[in-house]
Amino acid sequence: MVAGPGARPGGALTEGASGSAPSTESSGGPGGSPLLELSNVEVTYSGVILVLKGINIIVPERGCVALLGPNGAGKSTTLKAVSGVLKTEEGLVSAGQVRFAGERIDTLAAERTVRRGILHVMEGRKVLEHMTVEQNLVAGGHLQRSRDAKESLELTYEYFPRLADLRGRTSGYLSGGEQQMLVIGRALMARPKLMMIDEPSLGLAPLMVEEIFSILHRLRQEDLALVIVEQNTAAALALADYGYVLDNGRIVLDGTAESLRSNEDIREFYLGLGATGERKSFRDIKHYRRRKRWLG
Amino acid sequence: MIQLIEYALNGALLGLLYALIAMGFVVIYRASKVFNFAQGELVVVGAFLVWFFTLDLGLPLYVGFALALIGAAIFGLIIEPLLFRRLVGQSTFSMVMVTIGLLILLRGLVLVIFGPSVRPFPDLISTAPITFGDITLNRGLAYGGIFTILLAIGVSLYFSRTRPGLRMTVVAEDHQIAQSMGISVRRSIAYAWGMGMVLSTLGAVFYLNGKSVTFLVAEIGFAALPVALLAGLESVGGLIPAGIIVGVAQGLAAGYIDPVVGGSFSAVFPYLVMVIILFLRPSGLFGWRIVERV
Amino acid sequence: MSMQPAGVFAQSYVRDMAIFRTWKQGAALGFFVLALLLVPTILGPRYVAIANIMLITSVVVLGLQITTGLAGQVNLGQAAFMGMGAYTAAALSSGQQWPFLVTVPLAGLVAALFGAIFGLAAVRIRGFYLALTTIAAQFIFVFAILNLPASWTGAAQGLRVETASVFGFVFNTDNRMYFLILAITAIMTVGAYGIARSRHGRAFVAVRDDDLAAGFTGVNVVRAKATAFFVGAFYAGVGGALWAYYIRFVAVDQFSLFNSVYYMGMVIVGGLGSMAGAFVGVFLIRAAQEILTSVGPSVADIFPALGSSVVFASVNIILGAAIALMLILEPRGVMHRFNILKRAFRLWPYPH
Amino acid sequence: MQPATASQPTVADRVPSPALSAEGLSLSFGGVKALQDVAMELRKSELLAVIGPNGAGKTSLLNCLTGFYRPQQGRVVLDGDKVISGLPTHKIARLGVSRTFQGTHLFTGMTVLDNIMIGRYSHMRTNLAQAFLYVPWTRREEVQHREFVEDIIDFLEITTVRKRVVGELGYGLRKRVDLARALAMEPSVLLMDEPMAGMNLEEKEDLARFILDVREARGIPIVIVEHDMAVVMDIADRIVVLDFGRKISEGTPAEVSGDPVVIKAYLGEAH
Amino acid sequence: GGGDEDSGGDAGAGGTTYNQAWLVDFSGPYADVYNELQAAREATNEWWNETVGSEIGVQLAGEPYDHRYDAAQVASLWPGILSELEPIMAMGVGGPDVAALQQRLPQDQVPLLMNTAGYGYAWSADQWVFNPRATYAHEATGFVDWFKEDRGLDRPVRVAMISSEAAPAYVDIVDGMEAFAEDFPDMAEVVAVEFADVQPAALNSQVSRIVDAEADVIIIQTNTTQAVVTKQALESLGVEIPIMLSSHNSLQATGAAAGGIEELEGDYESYGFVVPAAQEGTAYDFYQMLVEDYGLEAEWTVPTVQGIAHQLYANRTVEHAVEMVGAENLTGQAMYDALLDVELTAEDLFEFLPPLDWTEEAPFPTSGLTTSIGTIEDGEYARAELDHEIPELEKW
Ligand SMILES: Nc1ncnc2c1ncn2[C@@H]1O[C@H](COP(=O)(O)OP(=O)(O)OP(=O)(O)O)[C@@H](O)[C@H]1O
Ligand SMILES: Nc1ncnc2c1ncn2[C@@H]1O[C@H](COP(=O)(O)OP(=O)(O)OP(=O)(O)O)[C@@H](O)[C@H]1O
Ligand SMILES: CC(C)C[C@H](N)C(=O)O
Ligand SMILES: [Mg+2]
Ligand SMILES: [Mg+2]
Repeated sequence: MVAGPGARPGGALTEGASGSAPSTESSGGPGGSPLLELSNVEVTYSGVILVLKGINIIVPERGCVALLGPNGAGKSTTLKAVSGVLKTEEGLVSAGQVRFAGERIDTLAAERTVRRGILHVMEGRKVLEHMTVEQNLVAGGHLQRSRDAKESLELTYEYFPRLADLRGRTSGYLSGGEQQMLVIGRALMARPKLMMIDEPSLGLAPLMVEEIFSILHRLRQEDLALVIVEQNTAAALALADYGYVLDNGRIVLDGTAESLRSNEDIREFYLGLGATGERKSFRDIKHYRRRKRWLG
Repeated sequence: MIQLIEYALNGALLGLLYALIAMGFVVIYRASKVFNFAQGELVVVGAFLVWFFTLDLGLPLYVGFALALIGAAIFGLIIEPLLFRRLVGQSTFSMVMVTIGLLILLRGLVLVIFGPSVRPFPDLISTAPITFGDITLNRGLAYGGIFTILLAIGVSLYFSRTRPGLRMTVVAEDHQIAQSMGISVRRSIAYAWGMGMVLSTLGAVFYLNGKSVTFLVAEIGFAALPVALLAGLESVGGLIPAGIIVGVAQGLAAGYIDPVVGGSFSAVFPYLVMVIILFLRPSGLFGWRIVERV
Repeated sequence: MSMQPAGVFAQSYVRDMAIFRTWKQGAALGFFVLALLLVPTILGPRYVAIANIMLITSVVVLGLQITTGLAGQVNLGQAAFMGMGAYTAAALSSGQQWPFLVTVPLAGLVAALFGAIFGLAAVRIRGFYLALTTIAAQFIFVFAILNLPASWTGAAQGLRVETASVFGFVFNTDNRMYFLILAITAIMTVGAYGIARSRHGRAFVAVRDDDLAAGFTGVNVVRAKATAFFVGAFYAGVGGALWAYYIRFVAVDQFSLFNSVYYMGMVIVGGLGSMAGAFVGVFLIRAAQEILTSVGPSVADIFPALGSSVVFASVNIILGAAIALMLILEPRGVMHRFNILKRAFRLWPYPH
Repeated sequence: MQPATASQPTVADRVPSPALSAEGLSLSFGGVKALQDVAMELRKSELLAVIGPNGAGKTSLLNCLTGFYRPQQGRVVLDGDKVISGLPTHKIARLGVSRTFQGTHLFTGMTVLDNIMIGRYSHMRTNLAQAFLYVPWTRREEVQHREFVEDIIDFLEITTVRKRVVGELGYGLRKRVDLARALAMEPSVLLMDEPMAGMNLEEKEDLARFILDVREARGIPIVIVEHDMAVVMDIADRIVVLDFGRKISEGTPAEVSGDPVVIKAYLGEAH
Repeated sequence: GGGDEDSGGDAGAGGTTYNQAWLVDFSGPYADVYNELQAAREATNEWWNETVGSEIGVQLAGEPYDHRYDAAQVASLWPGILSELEPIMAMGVGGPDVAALQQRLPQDQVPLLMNTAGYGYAWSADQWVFNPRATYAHEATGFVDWFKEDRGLDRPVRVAMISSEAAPAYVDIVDGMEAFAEDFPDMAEVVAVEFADVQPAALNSQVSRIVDAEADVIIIQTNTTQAVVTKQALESLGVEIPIMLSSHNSLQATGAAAGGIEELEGDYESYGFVVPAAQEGTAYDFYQMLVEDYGLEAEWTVPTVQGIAHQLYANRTVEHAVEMVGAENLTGQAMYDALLDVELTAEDLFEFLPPLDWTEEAPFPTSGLTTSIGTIEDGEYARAELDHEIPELEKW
């Protein structure tokens, strides 16, 4: 039986799991001094559509947090609420607070949060489509001194040799996966303190997925705090110290990566493992699953 | 033959003037993705500032001119907080439409502040013509032409070589991406309008040198439009060839076609040239091509 | 967007697709129509005149709502298209003595064909480039009218127009014209809704939102764009014909680029893509203009020191500021805000 | 369902004319060779997967099949005899080739329902004049096609969002609407570009089921481009592997996953 | 406003009040003209109300309406004016008024008295539009006629025209001149017609064509800017060809915009009312009186003259109408009849306008037309000719 990476338990990738104090209670959040803290965050779109209904999330310094959950749960919205991009989509943090390094940031404009060191890689492969790959990357380093920017560029090419091959290409014409590498590469150029990536593995070939995650592991070694939204739950929980499961705008489950990996529901619905630990074939699923509604 | 050369040369100079006015558009578009319908009005404001600081206040010409440029820059900078601040993040389309409001508003403001009279415009450049043998050229336009070429090179370099230029380019690509990269869309828009106003004022100087100014001068905005499109809305450098093409075409049409058809075909001709070239190159000579990818 | 009133569950697709889904909505429409019919009786002639101009403008703006609002093709040639219609109606009514009921659709058709040319330019040209190409329509229109044989177009002289008459009934007063214009506006409005919710309307929106994907779903994109221009210009042409019959004189300078810009403004203020928004936009901007021009003299009387020239020039300031302000406060147009409010009201008190 | 047993494609297998086939496709952009002499065929009611590293040319291949890219060489044949390469996309779509997109290309300003109704566009006949008057016949046609679309909505379980504007939906739901729109076209061939991307496991399972059902219930042959190997290996009948624009391998899942060339280029040594 | 609610007016302090609608261009292309023009109308009206009106039991109230020189704006304003103001007459100022109203006035029964010259395209019988001047083309041909005499030419005057296609009226002027040249080949020959932008950046090519065509005079009746730019082109080509201007781009206005009236040495203007060159004479005295007694804030310029002339003519006609129907019974119809019937002398009009005689055949007097010509001589504004007779033109 051929197993795709989606089914592979984190084993090979666990070396990054940090030693931050694990908390088994689902309300505790990860330990360590908080770098980012969302408390009771509510988000409304267009002034009427309540999408996040009181979210509490803590990301410690150098920590890594994974957000899981079904489509439409509000994962991307959570990231947008932190980075301030929400404001450009008629969204509003209508209650609660977002704090970064102790200061409130929910009222800041998106570009200001970046200057404080938060970088949000949005979903949808948002490349600067008329610019070349290299121009995209250089633009990504626009806040750094030019020597540092040059260094970062070298480093990025080292991380993504493929991008070096493509440096002169107009980014709008790249393939989906190539664009995905580019947006992550561009984010690295900014050398943020906290990076939030929406579905890093989206559209990447299996080898590239491994690449990306090993890059993320490396980054974790370098003082970078991470929030990732990821459907590749195994890889995500291998990388993260702590995870939150969102559904319908609420956090329905949270805990350390380890505790989540052993949670029965997670095993069944996110890792696709039966009680025996064996994965079922996609071909054999005869009925649509009754979607598990978390009523936390 | 001499006549042909004269038509072509005069046309080219006029085209370069259009290019300078169009540079106001392009800079604003290139740095904020806002297509500015009020470009002609900006030229009027610039022109009246020059008139005000020189002839009206009676300051020495170049002092007055310098003050006018500063005034223009300040005026450009305050447009962003007044009009665009709340719109950042909205579709650029609504920003573009706001410029229509701005157009109407500025027209009223100019009328109220400077009045409807036709005012003399100072001779910042000698009005004596330049003559080469049988050919005479308008000195203001000739100097303007040279200035426009140099300026276009400078502004292009600014966009391609400097950090602020790079940031503005990113803003022109996509406001949301720019913000998510830590680039202030607002600041970019503000600077763009500041630059646009200064360019418009310079345009006004070469346009009106030794002539007169009224709020109706705004018409030049729409006359300069084909040049901006032909160049490609993102291309500053392209304005030079585009200006020359449009100007020469118009000059020759006025010289040889208008007398035959007995109407002002030369007024339509630049648009026809523009449409034809756009058919061949849908994003102008040097504009960003639309990326079509699925 | 279209959240339904609580408790309304469509029993059939027909009901679900209807524009008016409850008897209350139907009744509201009934009252509205009744009010419109009573305008000449209740309000004075001044308002009838304003209403006439508003209705004519609405027809033109409805067309723009189709080209720009639905199909996303920014069009700054609408005034020129309107002019084509007006000239057609004028030439046919005075020169050929053709009856109103024939000239109006023909005017629409001529304008539509002129418009479709610009739609075809959309084969290659897109976005702002296309928008600005449509400005060429303006210059071509003026040049053509002035330089075509004067016996057709009157050239610089303009053309006189006969009074409209339908089956011998002559529409020679503002009040009579009101009913005629109202009737045609009603037909055009129903038509606009029809097109908007048919496969064509959907294809227009598809082309607006993503023309590549539209092609993959079987929509002939070029044709859809040309059709959008065709339909939009048809409305302009019909509006132009009404204008011709109402003013009874046409000249090129009645259809200026500035008007096209204003029409765009009305579409935006009302809300892109919303047919009701077309009316709202026309109403708000026209009303603002009317109020300002009629309040102007009184202000000048009250503050003679200002001088009437200043007062009138300020009208532009106020109008410009008002347009800008409306867009700043609600960039997606009044109808968008209205829909949000409606939705909020339905959800209240449970923001869900 | 096709037996999942291994079998080298032989001449005998090709006798029933393939639903869709491509021969000698070459496509380049300036110096970039996106496809080089690629041949493939999709048999009747087959589920064919196309895999390969990023930038291998998978999307470009679908783009050639749907007429969005015009290959410099080679041709695409539908139903064994209709040459469709060279036709514009909307004509090919009307001949029954429909697709979904990598990322999404939905009409974000329209409701879910209208997005799917667009799929019915070329099956409907109302002309402009009829639409203007909204004649009873037009209304009847709308209802009739609405019923068809509602079936698909039920099938894909998006009933609750049918009146939502697509721009407000999250990524996962959009992918489903994308599929619904393609199905509404009643395609004779369905091409899917990374349908599973951005879905969690549970959703992938559902979608895998949908895809298999589409193939089984409607007998539509499907080409699926996908990076999730677990899914591909489980549901594909055959797999074509591209790398740097060339076809480097082809065969049943078992064959391909054992092919060292594929492992090196794509799957990684761990497999 | 000062409008009355009941038709027929109401008896106020000085008598029954009637309304006049003043159309004005405060924000369109001729806004530069209308400040003074409107001030002059107001002062004149005030004078009339106090002196004449109160004697005959009539007070006239005017309301200004800004039409921005836009026919569409006039068309939408007008019905409102009708119902709100119930004017006995409208006072127009340009092409758009005529374009928008000419057709409907007979029905509305309100005469429109213009202060501008007429247009060939409005030349038709049974009009409710009245221009106290001929057409612009007439005024130009009158000038050409004078010019030929003045220069003692024994060949036709070689006329060049700079105009624009931006408004029908501009084109009409050219058409009229061409028709004139055709009818009177010994008087004029149109050697060049240049249609240019209304706000041109340069007219060098156009003017050099005119120079090549050896024109004797350049006629520019469009606007001040075209005149200024033409002057600049002439200067830069080092040629001197006189230009002829109209009332709305007069020597004074063009001079002010060009930096001094002396720049226009040897140039001309031509229009059908008094040239405000001399600061003396009956007209000037009347103006002085308005300045001193009625606070008129306007220079002694063409627009001022135009405004006074306009208002005087209108109000003198009211006097005649009162004679015809009585102070209580003024209506639009009565004004119309009075306009056709009245015979005002130059004295009645303080020499602002020559005597005029309207008939029903055209919106302007078709016989006995005259034009006055102003010029700059030795740096001074001067009257070159008063009331020069205009040759009779056929309708074009
Ligand atoms: N601009 C918007 N206006 C209104 N509703 C929105 C908007 N954007 C998102 N939503 C709604 O908010 C909810 C959460 O969306 P979000 O994109 O955060 O989900 P997600 O968890 O990231 O899902 P996915 O996995 O599909 O990306 C969804 O129900 C979506 O429909
Ligand atoms: N229109 C285009 N212009 C220029 N290059 C292109 C164009 N389309 C594709 N390419 C290039 O062709 C190559 C193949 O792209 P394609 O999108 O087909 O890859 P893919 O196999 O779908 O990759 P992914 O899995 O990342 O989506 C890429 O290198 C891409 O950059
Ligand atoms: C020459 C003319 C068009 C100008 C003048 N003000 C008029 O309209 O009568
Ligand atoms: Mg998401
Ligand atoms: Mg791809």
